Amino acid sequence: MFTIVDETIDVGALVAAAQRPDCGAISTFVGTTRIDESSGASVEYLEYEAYRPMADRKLEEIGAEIQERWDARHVSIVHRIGRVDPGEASVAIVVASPRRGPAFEASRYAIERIKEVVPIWKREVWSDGYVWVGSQIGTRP
Amino acid sequence: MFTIVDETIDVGALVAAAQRPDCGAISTFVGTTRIDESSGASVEYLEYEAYRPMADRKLEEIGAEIQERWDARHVSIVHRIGRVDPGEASVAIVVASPRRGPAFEASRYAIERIKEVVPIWKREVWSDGYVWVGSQIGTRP
Amino acid sequence: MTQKSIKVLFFGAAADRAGTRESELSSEASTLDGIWPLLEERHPGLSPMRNTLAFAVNGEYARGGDTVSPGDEVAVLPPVSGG
Amino acid sequence: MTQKSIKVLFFGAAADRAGTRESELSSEASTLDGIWPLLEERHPGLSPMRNTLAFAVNGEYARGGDTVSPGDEVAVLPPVSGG
Repeated sequence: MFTIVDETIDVGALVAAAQRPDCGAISTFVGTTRIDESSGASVEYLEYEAYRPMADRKLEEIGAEIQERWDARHVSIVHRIGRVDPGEASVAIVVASPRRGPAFEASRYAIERIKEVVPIWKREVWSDGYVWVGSQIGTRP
Repeated sequence: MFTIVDETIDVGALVAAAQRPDCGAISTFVGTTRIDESSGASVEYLEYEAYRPMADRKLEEIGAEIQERWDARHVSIVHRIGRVDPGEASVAIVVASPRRGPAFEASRYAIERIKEVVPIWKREVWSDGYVWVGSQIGTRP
Repeated sequence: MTQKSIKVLFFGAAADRAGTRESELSSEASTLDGIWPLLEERHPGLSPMRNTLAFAVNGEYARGGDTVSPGDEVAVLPPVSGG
Repeated sequence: MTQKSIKVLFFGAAADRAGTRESELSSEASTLDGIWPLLEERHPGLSPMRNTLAFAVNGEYARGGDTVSPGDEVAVLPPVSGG
């Protein structure tokens, strides 16, 4: 499953769907909203937007790349958009493989590729405005 | 949390417990019972046993090793014993870190260390007997 | 004769700088490089971002020399930051 | 005077080969290497496994020269296969 959602990601259900008798390993990566308290003032939440359906298709392409490179029998990637509060999951990647090496490598690959090619953007929303991550453009004073 | 259980592992709950506002990455590894169909006859299930409380303590030590080596803010390891059916989880490792690199590395480290030092043993149970994995000793004809 | 237009979508910081999320260009068949001056003229706030932007035509990444025709959808993409 | 014994636990394939999961040795203070002949005599099926076995004393890995005293718990551990 490769999809973009605007609500909480059910990681347990994604892992359950990946459990297969022909696989011995499931590597899951969950990206969560991190608040860097060291920056003094504090980010209240992140807000994601996507260019759909291109973003959906790019997630599917990453899944296909993984199936070409590794013996991955199940791959799912779910990315959330809209407001994501601190500690909440913005993305979940689940890869099942017969063996653990390929499972780890493929899930790591997926998150790196997401950050390279999937047309999704996040902005940090502060009490005094927002900043687009990566562009450093926003409304903060 | 570092624990040995004799029932289904609730991976979703373990991930939820790892979500923290100061972390942006959660890497989860789930080991599942894999049936290698190529071996002709087929394994019906795995049966795990542990030397407790040494095994519990070794899981805790692996958690401490991880906290020493990486910036891991949350580590949990749950290993199941008793009968584990095909596709079911025998072990779950969850590591939360501010950044994804350490999260991936630490969860990979945990499963490698478990396989090296934690006094847990599994046997493959076939229709015609069993075999202790690693020792190749059992009751099969 | 009806003249179809080129639809242009802006995302993230590019939408902020363009001051809109969507625009229509009346242009003959051209290239991405060919329509950029039209976009810049209409949305001058985009100029400083030029070097950071990527583009898609009809939902696939495209380069400056790639063709854009009336009826196409062009997307103006700042550096992605998903995950 | 009561003589405490050494408690010996067997796991996995070692329990199969010993024919039991637990045994008591009446021995003076000794070492793991020192009590091995007693274990082998009582559980000859263990002999072929000798090179694959690890040992714990009171729940911590121990080596052949490490001391074993009456009251201790010794565990006979085949190659672990958790995960």
